[in-house]
Amino acid sequence: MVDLGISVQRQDFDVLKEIKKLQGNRIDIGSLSSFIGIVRDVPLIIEHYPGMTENTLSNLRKYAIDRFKLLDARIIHRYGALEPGDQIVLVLATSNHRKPAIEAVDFMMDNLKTKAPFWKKEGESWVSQRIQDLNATKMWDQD
Amino acid sequence: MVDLGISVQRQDFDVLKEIKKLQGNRIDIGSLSSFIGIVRDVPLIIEHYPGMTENTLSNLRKYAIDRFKLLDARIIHRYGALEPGDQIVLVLATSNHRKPAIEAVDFMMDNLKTKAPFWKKEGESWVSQRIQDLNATKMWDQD
Amino acid sequence: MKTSLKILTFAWVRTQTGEPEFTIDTDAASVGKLLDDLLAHRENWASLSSRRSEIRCAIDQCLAEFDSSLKNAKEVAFFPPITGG
Amino acid sequence: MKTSLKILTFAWVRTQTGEPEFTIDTDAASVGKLLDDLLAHRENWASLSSRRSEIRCAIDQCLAEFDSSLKNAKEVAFFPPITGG
Repeated sequence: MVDLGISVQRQDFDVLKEIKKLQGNRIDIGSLSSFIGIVRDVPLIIEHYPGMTENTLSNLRKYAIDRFKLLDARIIHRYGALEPGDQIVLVLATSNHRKPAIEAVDFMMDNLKTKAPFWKKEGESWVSQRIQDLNATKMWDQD
Repeated sequence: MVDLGISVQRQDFDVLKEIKKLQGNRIDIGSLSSFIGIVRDVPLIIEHYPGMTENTLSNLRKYAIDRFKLLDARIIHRYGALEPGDQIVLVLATSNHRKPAIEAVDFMMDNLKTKAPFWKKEGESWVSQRIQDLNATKMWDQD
Repeated sequence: MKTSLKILTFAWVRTQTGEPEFTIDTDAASVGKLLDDLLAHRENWASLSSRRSEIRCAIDQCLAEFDSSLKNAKEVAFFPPITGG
Repeated sequence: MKTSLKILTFAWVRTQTGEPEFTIDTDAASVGKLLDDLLAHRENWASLSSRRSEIRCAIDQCLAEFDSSLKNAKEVAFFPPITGG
């Protein structure tokens, strides 16, 4: 089943187009929060686990919409060879008031970092997981 | 003294253009967080205190850059007559890692809501301040 | 000694007084005392008395408390709680 | 009784074993036991033994602990800690 709320793709994304798509003709959106992850300093190759990645992001999006009572949300994550300055990931959330949208983006990023099966390679070395990322994910379970 | 990092303006803004401007040719940006406030349901007229508004936003931006060790930040706020679906405010923050960028956007929005001299009018009635906004601002002073 | 102050009003303080900007000579020590003088003596300001607790102020474009001194002040603004963003 | 399982590997588990995907018949009760069998007996997997504590797993595309049962499992994946975003 294809979830149009998420996308795992090689190609770049257009932030403005994604924002407009989420907004559509709705006039009940008061807040739109976003996060863009960008390749820093050195080229990356991103590998992922096709199938599991899509399922994980789809479940994460639906859970976040439910938990934070969002109007809508979108997650896009790229894979393949990326250069410094390239966009990697986009997370968007819309809600009536601002706090849920901002928190939901934070939540989705934290969970995506430790649960969505992506692996980064810089040159010949695979990037190590940051302990801060693991701890950040755990924080949400205590709320 | 004109601060190019903030803008108080009647005209609409282009989110993508603002993102690209903040990014420039830098390759040290790993994270870009944003918040867009949008007119919900009913038309608004926004009034502000020229001079004080610019000073407040400029100080808020500089303080946030310093407190969260941001690479850069930008605040745009519109005034005048706005329709449902129109963009009101844009806050952008860039940093190496994601937490500071996300927190800084949250911080700037909370403080802007209670310290930047804007007033909203819906039809003939001036909008009341939300107690949640006041409390949200106070939270940051306890950190 | 009286000093000359520029007074600005915004939102419903402006619409209710009908005075967006004026200059006044005052010897009020604090901004709260100045507001009391305006509410008591200035035409069109009496109607704001019942909402005094909702009024906020700035001195020289910085948010201020009502017990703040007007010493060296040049510009004072009165307005409702802020509702931007 | 042995069941047939599809095994997938990613990142350095893949590059170090050189086996992105294969099928295996196993009677291992848990995914941890399956990994131990692979490390002990399968060509090219021995070199991963020193990094066993760093390896993570998924059963049928869901993150799993090493004591998780393989009952009814069809697909098992081994990989390093996730580093997306």
